[in-house]
Amino acid sequence: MGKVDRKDGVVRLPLVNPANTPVRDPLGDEAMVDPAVVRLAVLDDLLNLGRANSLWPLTFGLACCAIEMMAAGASKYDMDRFGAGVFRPSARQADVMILAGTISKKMSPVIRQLWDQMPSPKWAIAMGGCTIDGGPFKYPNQYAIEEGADKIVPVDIYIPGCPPRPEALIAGILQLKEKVKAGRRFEG
Amino acid sequence: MTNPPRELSPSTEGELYTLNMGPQHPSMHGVLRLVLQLRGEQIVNAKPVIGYSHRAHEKMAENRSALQFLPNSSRIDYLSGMIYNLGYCQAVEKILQIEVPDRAVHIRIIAAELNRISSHLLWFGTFLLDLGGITPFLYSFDDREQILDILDSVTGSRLTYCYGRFGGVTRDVDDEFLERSTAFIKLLRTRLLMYKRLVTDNVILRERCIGVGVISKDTAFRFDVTGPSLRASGVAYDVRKAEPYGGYDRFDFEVPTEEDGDTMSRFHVRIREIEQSCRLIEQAIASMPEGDILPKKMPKRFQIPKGEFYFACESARGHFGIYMVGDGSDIPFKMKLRTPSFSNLSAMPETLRGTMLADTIAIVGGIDIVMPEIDR
Amino acid sequence: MSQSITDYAPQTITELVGNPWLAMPMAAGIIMGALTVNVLMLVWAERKVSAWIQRRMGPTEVGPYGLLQTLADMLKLISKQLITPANIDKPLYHLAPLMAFAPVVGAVALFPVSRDYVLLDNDLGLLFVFALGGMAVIAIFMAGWGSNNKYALLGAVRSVAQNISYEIPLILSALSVVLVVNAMGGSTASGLNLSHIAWVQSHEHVWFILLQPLAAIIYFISALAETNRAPFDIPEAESELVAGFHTEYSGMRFSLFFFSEYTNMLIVSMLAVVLFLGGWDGPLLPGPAWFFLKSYALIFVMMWVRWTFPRLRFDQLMTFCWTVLIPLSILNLLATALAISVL
Amino acid sequence: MSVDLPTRIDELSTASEECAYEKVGFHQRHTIDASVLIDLARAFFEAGYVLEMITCQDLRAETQKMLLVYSFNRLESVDRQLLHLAIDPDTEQAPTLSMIYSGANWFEREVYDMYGVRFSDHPELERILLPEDADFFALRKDFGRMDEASAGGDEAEEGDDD
Repeated sequence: MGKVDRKDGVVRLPLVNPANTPVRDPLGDEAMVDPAVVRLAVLDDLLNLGRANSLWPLTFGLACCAIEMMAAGASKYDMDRFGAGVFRPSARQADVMILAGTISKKMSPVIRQLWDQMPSPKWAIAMGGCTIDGGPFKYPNQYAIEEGADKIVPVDIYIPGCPPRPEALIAGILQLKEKVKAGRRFEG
Repeated sequence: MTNPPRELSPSTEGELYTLNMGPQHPSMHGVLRLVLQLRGEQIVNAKPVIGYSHRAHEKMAENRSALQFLPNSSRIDYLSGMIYNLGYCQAVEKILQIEVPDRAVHIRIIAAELNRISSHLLWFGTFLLDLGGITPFLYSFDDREQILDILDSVTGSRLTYCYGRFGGVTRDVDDEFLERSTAFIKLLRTRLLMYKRLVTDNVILRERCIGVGVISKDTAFRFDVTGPSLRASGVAYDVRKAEPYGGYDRFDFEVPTEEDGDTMSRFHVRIREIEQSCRLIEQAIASMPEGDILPKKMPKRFQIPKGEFYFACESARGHFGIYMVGDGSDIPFKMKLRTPSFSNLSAMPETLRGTMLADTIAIVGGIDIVMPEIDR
Repeated sequence: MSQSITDYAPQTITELVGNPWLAMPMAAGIIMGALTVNVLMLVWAERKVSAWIQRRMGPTEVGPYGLLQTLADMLKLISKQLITPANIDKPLYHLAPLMAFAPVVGAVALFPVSRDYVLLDNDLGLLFVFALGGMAVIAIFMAGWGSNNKYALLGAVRSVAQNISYEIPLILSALSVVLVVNAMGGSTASGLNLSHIAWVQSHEHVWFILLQPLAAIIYFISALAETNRAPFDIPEAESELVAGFHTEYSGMRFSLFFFSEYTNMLIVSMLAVVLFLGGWDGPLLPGPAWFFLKSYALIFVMMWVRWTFPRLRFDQLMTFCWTVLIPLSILNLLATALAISVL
Repeated sequence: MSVDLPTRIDELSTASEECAYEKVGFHQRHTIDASVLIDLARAFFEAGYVLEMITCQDLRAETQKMLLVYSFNRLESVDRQLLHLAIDPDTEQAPTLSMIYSGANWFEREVYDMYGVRFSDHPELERILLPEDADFFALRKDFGRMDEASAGGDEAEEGDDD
């Protein structure tokens, strides 16, 4: 039977299923899971472990938060400790898009295009108030900015702050790591 | 020593093609987009496309009171946020004729100059990063972190400071702040020597910078290029000297200039400006008076009187002007932010013409632009 | 003396195993396994060395000292979506990563890691290594042309120009060593045989870096350029050309380029060790230990250079090659030939 | 330079006003007509003044006109001169200064972008900060006011208010 670990809200299937018995899907009521799927889950867990520890961000700064993103990659904070310090300039080689800064209406199609250029599985981190809901630039009838990154790309982690400190970004990356390890992600 | 501009024979063979750099490009400093027309690797035409981080600061200024706009000010140019924040305060003080206490004047100068150093250090790092030297970037960030820590201890933020208040500053500084600033400047002087050995004397850097991207006096004049980029062309124009504000006339500092107008000159000017900022901070610390940090008598509401006003200050990138029109209410009728990088970048098409693709990076990196400041 | 030189012949894997049909897959397995471990460790080392130079810590979280970091990266890259952009030249685009990957694997077989054993003993070994090294250019150009991306194309064009130019001083500096080998090792042995070059140095107790210091320097500089390492990393100059020729490659295809880049580093270092640093020669430690110690020391220097210097501009790079390196290497070759004929 | 700058300004401007620099930050303010702008700018250029900025005020509520503001300054010793030029954005065009001061190019584009004031003979009068397909002039007073949220110029914006 699938062990349900509700502590962190993550549902984990057992890594081994020696009897090849059908496993009850802990999420569904009566749905059964094919044993083959469970065996594949072992591989999936391994791959997820790899993905979680190798989140290469796209070199992509929008505004103020980009400087804190750079600071997080620099000596004092060093995102590379968690394997997330390999900033890739090409979207084709990046895993996580850190949306660092205000998204203007002029920029939003570009961001969407970059997101589409990234190979899946991919994740997005909304860094800073602007990418959460417009932040300090939000006011009625604001014409220039996109109020929230989630209007453009599916966002996995929101990091509040204006700008968030590098520690906050690292905390966000660690959160994302947990999320990836658990195998949860948006499709597409 | 003057360096003649590097001669490149204009190539006329082969087809033109267009290369689009940005808005997402590792060395476009955020979201600048350059549409380059190239022949081989030589640039025939360069067209900067800006506005990718237009955040409607000016519209917001017309829609909220002068006080409410205060947090916006440091977000215009986040690298010299303190200078912009204090500059905006000083503009309103000038309009409302508010007298700033001496202690606040000194604190402001320390904070602004620390911020200027941090901005120059960040430029130093990213410029080297653009040229492919990755390590100096991390060293300069290391030094910059110390400034951020010092400013953090008194302002509570690392980047987008909101430290100024109309009439003074938010919080008083303590002795520890002053001691840390003094210690940092001492350290920075030794670090500058190391940078000179490691970076400035490096033969590859010199090859990449000398004679590259010459902005002549005439070009600078026509585009109103200001700041270190102008001073590198041999014009000793610094708003802090030309129209002293915020007590800068009480202190002794020089305006460093270079003659050649190339990227190397801009490099030298900025490094020498760091030294001048150190001097300013030392003087301000040495002569720090006791007293209040906010004036005793303050207007109840900050109403912008009818009429138009102009205030200029020197940011890390050049002449930052605030043009404000009031109509008697506390919401400005109009606020124009004259930002230095806007003008500096507008000179780029002329400067880039005829250079190599790799020089583009060195030149655009060398004038030190901050995109949200250009786009506002 | 000359007697022993002609007698010298290391055992190859075919001779050891006896059956060539068995030996070949074995050799391939050994090479692939060793190279994979090598690349995993090199990437980790690169990140640690850069971190050390930059006063950071580098990877620490995955495995002890972050040793498994690259493994995680590899796992991730394997499972990444392979994006095939629209309007590409399909055959070229798909073949390029393999073309970059295969020659470097082949070239490794020729290196004599110890006095007595070598995977493949070939009298034209040096030429073979250079020939395979030259194929990397083709792969890069295929990638750049096939990607339908201007950055990739620019990177590829630069790379072709750079690699072809730097191959000349590279080979000329190696040639002066070959002259010395032939002069010292008698007429029967081939100076192009890598095992032989190493053996002559150990036998004569003189490393060729002492006889050919200029050639060694020229070789090292050209090797940096051949492997597209900073300050010559112009084909993939990140701040100019995004990611250069592999801008459009994702997942496993990208990692093949990565793989070949790091293996190339190993190859040029091993070649430098064979040509100038006496191969396996050294006191106390066994031969292979010395061989790899020297190779990785050279790789460390390459990393050190990369994380210290800014990048040259393209035209400066070419000027440096054609006006400094090539004349110098030709002069060096002539001087060597003259010295040998006089002595 | 045949005639010195103050005389030239007197000749060309409709009205001039001395201002207290300590209070307002500029020395003189001149009101001019569109026809003399280029001549005056050339006089400033020859006298060694830089063009600091061009901006605009939307005074259509009072005078039906946009008020272009030009700011000239001297680098050696500060002497800031403002020029005021009222223009009707619907019927008139201001002459461009980009032939004299190259920096005016972008300033004018920005004014066009934000206020819809057109400049005749401008080499590339197009949007600069806003997207090319924008159908509004952002800094006009009848567009996107915060306090009259629902009466904004752009109907599509209404859904976003909260």
